[in-house]
Amino acid sequence: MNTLLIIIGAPIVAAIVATLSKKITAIEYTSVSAIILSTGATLFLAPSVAKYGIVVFSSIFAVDALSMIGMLITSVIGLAAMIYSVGYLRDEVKKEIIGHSRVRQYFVLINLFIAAMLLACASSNPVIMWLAIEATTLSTTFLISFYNKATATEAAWKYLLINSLGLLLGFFGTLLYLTATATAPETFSTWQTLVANSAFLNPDVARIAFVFILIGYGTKVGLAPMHTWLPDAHSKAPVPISALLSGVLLNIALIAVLRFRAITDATAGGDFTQNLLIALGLFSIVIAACIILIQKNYKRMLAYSSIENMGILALGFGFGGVATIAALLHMIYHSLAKSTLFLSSGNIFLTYSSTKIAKIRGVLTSLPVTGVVFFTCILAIAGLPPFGIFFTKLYILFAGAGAHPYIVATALVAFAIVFIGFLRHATGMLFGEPTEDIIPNIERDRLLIAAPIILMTLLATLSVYLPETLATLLMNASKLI
Amino acid sequence: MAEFFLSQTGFIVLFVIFALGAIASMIARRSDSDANMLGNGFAIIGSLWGALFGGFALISANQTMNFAFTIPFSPLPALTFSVDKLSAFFILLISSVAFLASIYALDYVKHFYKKYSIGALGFFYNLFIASMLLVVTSSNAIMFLTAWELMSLTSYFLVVYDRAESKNTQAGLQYFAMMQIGTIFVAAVFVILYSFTGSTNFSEIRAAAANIPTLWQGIIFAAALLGFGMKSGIVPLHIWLPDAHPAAPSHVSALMSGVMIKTGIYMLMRVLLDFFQAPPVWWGVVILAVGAISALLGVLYALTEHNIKRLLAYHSIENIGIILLGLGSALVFSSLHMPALATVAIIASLFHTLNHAIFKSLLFLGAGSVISQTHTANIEEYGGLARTMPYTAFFFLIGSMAISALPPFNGFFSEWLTFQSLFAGILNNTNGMMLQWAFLIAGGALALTGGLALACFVKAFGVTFLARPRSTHAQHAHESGIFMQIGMGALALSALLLGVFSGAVTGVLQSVGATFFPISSAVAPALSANTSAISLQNGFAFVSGINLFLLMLIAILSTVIASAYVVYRKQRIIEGTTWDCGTPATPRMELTATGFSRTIITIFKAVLRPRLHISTTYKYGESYMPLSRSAEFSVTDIFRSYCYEPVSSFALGASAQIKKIQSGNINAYFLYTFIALIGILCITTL
Amino acid sequence: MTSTFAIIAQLLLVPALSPLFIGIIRKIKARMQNRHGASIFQPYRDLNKLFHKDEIISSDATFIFRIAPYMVFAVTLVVAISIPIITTFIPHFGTSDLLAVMYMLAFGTFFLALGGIDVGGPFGGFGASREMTISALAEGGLIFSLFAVSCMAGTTDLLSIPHALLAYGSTATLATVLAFFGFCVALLAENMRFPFDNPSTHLELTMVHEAMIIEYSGKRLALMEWASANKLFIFIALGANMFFPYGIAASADLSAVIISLGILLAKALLFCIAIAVIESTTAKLRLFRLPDLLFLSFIASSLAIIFTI
Amino acid sequence: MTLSLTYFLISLFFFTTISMHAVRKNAILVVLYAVQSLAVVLLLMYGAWLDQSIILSIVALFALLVKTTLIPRFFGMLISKNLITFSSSTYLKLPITALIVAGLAVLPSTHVFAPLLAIAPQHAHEIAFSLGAFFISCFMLVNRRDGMSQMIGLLSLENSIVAFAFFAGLEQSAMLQIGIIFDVLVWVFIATLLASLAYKQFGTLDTDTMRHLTE
Repeated sequence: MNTLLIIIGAPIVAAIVATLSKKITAIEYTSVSAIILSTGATLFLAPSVAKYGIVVFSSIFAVDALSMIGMLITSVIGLAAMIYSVGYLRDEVKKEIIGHSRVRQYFVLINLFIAAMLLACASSNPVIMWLAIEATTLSTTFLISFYNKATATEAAWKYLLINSLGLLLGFFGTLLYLTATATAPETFSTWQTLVANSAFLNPDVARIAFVFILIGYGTKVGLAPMHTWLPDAHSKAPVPISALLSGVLLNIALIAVLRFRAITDATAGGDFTQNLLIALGLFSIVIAACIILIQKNYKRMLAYSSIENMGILALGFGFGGVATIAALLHMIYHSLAKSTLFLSSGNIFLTYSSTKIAKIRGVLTSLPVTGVVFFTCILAIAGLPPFGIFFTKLYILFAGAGAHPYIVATALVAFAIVFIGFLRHATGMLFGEPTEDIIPNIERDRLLIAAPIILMTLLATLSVYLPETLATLLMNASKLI
Repeated sequence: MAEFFLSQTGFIVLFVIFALGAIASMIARRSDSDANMLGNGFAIIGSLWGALFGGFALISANQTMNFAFTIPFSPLPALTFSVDKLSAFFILLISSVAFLASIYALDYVKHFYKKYSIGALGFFYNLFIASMLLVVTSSNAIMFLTAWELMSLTSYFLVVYDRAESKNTQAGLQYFAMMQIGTIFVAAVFVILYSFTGSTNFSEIRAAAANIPTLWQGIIFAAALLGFGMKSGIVPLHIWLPDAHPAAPSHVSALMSGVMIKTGIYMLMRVLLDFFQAPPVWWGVVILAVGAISALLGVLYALTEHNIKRLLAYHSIENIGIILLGLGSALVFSSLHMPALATVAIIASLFHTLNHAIFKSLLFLGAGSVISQTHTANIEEYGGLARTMPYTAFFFLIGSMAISALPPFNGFFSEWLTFQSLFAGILNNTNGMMLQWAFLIAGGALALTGGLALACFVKAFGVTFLARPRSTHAQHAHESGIFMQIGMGALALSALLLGVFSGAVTGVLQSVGATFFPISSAVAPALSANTSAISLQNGFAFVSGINLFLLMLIAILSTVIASAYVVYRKQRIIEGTTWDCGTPATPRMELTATGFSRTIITIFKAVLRPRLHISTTYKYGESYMPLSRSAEFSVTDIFRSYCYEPVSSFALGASAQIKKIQSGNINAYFLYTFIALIGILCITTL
Repeated sequence: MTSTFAIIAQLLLVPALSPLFIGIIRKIKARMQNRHGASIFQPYRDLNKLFHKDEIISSDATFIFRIAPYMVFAVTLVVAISIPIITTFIPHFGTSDLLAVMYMLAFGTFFLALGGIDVGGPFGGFGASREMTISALAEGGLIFSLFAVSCMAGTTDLLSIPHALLAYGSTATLATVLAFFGFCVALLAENMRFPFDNPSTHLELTMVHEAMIIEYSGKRLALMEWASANKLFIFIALGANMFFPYGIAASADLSAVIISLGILLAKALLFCIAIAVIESTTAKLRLFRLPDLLFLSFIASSLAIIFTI
Repeated sequence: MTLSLTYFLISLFFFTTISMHAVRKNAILVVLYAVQSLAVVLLLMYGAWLDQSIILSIVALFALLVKTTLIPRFFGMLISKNLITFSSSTYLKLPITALIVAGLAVLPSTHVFAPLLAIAPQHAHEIAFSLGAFFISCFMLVNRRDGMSQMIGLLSLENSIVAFAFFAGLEQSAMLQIGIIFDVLVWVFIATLLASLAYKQFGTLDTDTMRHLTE
């Protein structure tokens, strides 16, 4: 229990400190050390989860392999985003774009956000998880409207309302699942008891419930056609928040869907959820691919890429079998690559003060390190070796080829379109000569360089080698889905 | 010795050398000359190692060598490799060209010093060579796709290396985008194979491929042709090639044009001939048609070019066409159960692959040598370089003769074999008129191609190296460095030796062909080769490289000696000016490349659709007293304007329609969710 | 021993006789134009004179200009011992393949054109351009017309074709006629005769072959002229022996060889008359009409192949 | 008696939900929401009385406090501070809206939702009513362009879920219920804050003006 308390408690403490303290430096240090502590504790917890399959802390908190993967992603990317936030906000304050009170507000909310995500992973009760995910929505609303511009408010409004609708649908679905354990209302239902009691669940109810879950949590995941909030929110939020939204939050919502899927499959058979996941996954991939091709804003381009990758994950989990492990791996790789991209795009934004692709020229010249990192991750996320996304995509496609040849063919075409879109925009941004009116020497700030490089190195390493603990976790997690 | 190279260690060392080269040049990136020495040095050692490896594997008694490596807990695919005779041939091909190109590069990259990172060049260059070697040795689908993509990736970075010009980055974009479209089909090939055979392992695919339903076999064929053809640059999938190859540094162009596009051919052979033992006849006919069209259009577009590297790139398309003519014949013969003839055809194809690699690299290196001196790729600005750069000129001349299939150079012998396999197809009337017509048309296309290629290289060599310089750069050119000369000279010598000893070479290639068509003792081999000659079908045709060479040499020497010493030797040679009709001859009076090929372009105007744009400026307003008049004669690739542009504008238009989903109206967004919910509920309970 | 003799005979015969045919054609043309005309031995005298003259070489020219004549001339010699002229009983060096011969001739054309470009004058350039255009388009017809007879003979070895054809009999006359038509067109094109080129003109607008060698003088000009005479003779011999192989010596027997030589001379004379008649009665075609003729030759040859197989 | 009380409350709930579609004045909308919440809270109290559970009555009282007092106050402040008396127009005209609402009201009775009605067969009608209210609330989000109406639509959606859970017997433990109610409170707080921010920047809560992000 203590470990979990450190993991989730540390960011909450940091949030409280940020509320009370007046010194920005103190807030920065507390926040960073809290997330370091939390990450350390998560890493410490990982081997035992890998060893025992599940570590139960109380009636409502238990960490199994799937939760552990979610928590690892959250804490590692949370760490990088927090380090980057410090540098990023210092720069924004220096430019007098924001004041000190907003910095404090930022750190309060980001810590709460991270804590909520960790909580969502660690809770074994569906309703608590729902509350935690709801808390992520509430904590990020004002982070999205952080810049206080009309468009930012618009994005936040859409984010709040659409996600609330989605989460209410998801809540309705969750309630329907609880019919399985409705005989004993006073005990807390956990994922484990729900799967065990799935025989009591009426298959027809389970199907309806899963549709509500898929549409509801699918909104949060960003599956088309419920994805509409996602590009708006990602493009308007400060980049560390975009990185967390894209790299972590979407995955956690997806993990929720997968939990319910396991219950549904146990009673209603696998075909139903499989077809739904494949259909929505493919639709997301196609929609995102087409829009990426003609995107004009690089942050929105990255956001659509998240939609595409969530589609790939849905496709992979839909195909099942080998594709499940591949999809889990893809989740990790995508989180790392996408966060790196958002963080490095932050440097581009700080230098060029614009998110329009057309206004960015010569990044390789003006920001050599960022440019290389950005380009590398663009290629990684577009699915080129030696980065893992290439392999996971291939494994997913190969696994699905026998049963769903046309879906695989469509996905292949969509991947090529995404790639062309990415490369087209990257070519425009990276090459050539930079314009005159840029702010130079952004890269002198080590914090702004370190975070993306750490994540990219991690991505590259995990692409060729998986630590044994992680490999075991992946194997165990794939059995839970 | 041979065992050591062919051991697992020998195989891994090969890649370790390139990896070290990549890392070392990256580490040494602060010093340009160190990075150059390390990057190219390791590439030289590595490719020498590869050449030895390939050579030993080619002559080794082992038909197939398998290598497998395991990394625990890795998301990587199974690292299984297999080197059979075909792979060995391609390893040798890649390594030898890479070896000479790297030697050349030692001097060539000097003109990038202080402009771009030499470390990055060395990094990608080493990885590029290594990835090509991986492509031809991988023995499972995922590993192969990985290598295939790595090859595209590394070559992309080499294409955009000279990134200051947006032309190059655009060429890189187009290249990489088209490669990725090609990858759709390549992946489709293996995905389909996997779904029917249940394996990604080549040997298991091979064992089970015959059971795939005919329809899906056809789809695999189409996908393979599109996917691998995209890499090879067959018409109409070629438009990336004339843009990308010129953009890369010349030693890389040499590798791309000489070797990289051949990996597509390698895979076509692997999939069509190796996986499917008895392909349907129509596959071969389609390949023949594609080959004929590529060869003809390739050379026609080459004639229209006056950028030397684009010209050479179009010739690569032409030569890929010729290689495909051999491959197509092999497929047809194979499906007609004529292993002897199929062997001849595949040898023709392989031999031309080898030869094209040699002379095309030579020509690109020569072009690079010229460009490094004149700083332009426009041949209209060259002229008279044979005087200032005699070695380059001489080597380029040999390359031109080899690519024009003039005896006794290597190009002739592979073209001869290709002709002979087409002839065999024409003569063989077991499968009806249609097939004979196909071979006949292919033969006609090849004959026409040969003639046009000759014309094109008269233009390329003549306008570049002969007569007066047309620009100051050309006037002040100097002979390039010693390493560049060594690189070119060795390739030129290879072009000659491969021709002279074509008999021996085809003998070795026969062992490669035997992997596809194991000829039983009952069937007499159609080709008997010894060191001195190639002989086909019991004397149907017979050609001897060494005799051709010796007779021509003797004839030339005796003509020279006779006319110089025997006939009469007291004449003087006076140097004078060219007959100028009274006006001093200037560079403006010389033949231009455009002028040279205009006749041919006009003859083929139905295909090439040239445009002549004349603009006149007048002294006093309108239509009196013209001040100056300029004419622009241009040819654009019809596939670009009638095929690619409509498709891309359609894709962009369709995407713009789809983007309207993101209307900005939150009520619409609620509606999407609501409809998705109700819709799915209704559909799933129906 | 006899075969060595045959080789030397052929090797000497080609350069020795080739100027004669040029002289004969010129003589016939002159007669048809109601002129007296020079002696049929005039070309020999021209060559002799050129060999003794000084040379002027353009200061713009590179080494290509200097070596081209030797190359052009030498390949005709190699071709001379690779094809049956008076006898088929010469050793098979492996150079007598149909394609080998065609590409050796192309080798000569290549250097001829380069030599034309090398001096940097406007004439040489456009001459080379036209020459390469015509020969590129003629190549298909040429190869296919000879391949048509190869089909009948069952070999592409030119030395073996005549006998195989004689054994084959005359069942494929239509095919032979078609192929022969194709070959004749190619012959006229490759040797720059009417209607492709006027060998006796020096008018800027029309000349092709003469434009390329316009800067040559002295010894090198002599080699160039001689080489083109050789080439014409080689083509005539090919036409005579490949399509109408009657009378060619089947062995190195001296009497047979002499008879064969007589028959060859007779057949060659017919060719010369035909060429001269064509040159006297037709007009030179416009450059852009030539492709039609050449494609016709290609189609005729292809048809011949189709009829044969 | 028991049947008629719950039936009455759910009918009241259902009709307030429908009437929200007809109302143009924001204040009345808030009142309707309060009435709707009251119906739900009464249901909860009735449930607590049936179970004789004190803790459930506390939950119900907390719900009463939040949903009928605090939330309407928040909205009242929003209305008075920004002077938004009337909500902006709807996309569909009233007759068509009525038609669709009617369609959505019968939707739960189709075979699609039969398994849900079968969860508690004795309350099938009530479940159908709450499901109908659920869809009608969803439709409010689709049809109304006004930020205020959208917030109330979402809250009404939440109320219908609570009603559904009550009839289907899926009530959660008291702790979780309090958590959910607290969550609703925080949500309303944040939403009204954001709404006034939006009003400041856009000068209206008409979401039709929020159409800048269209790429």
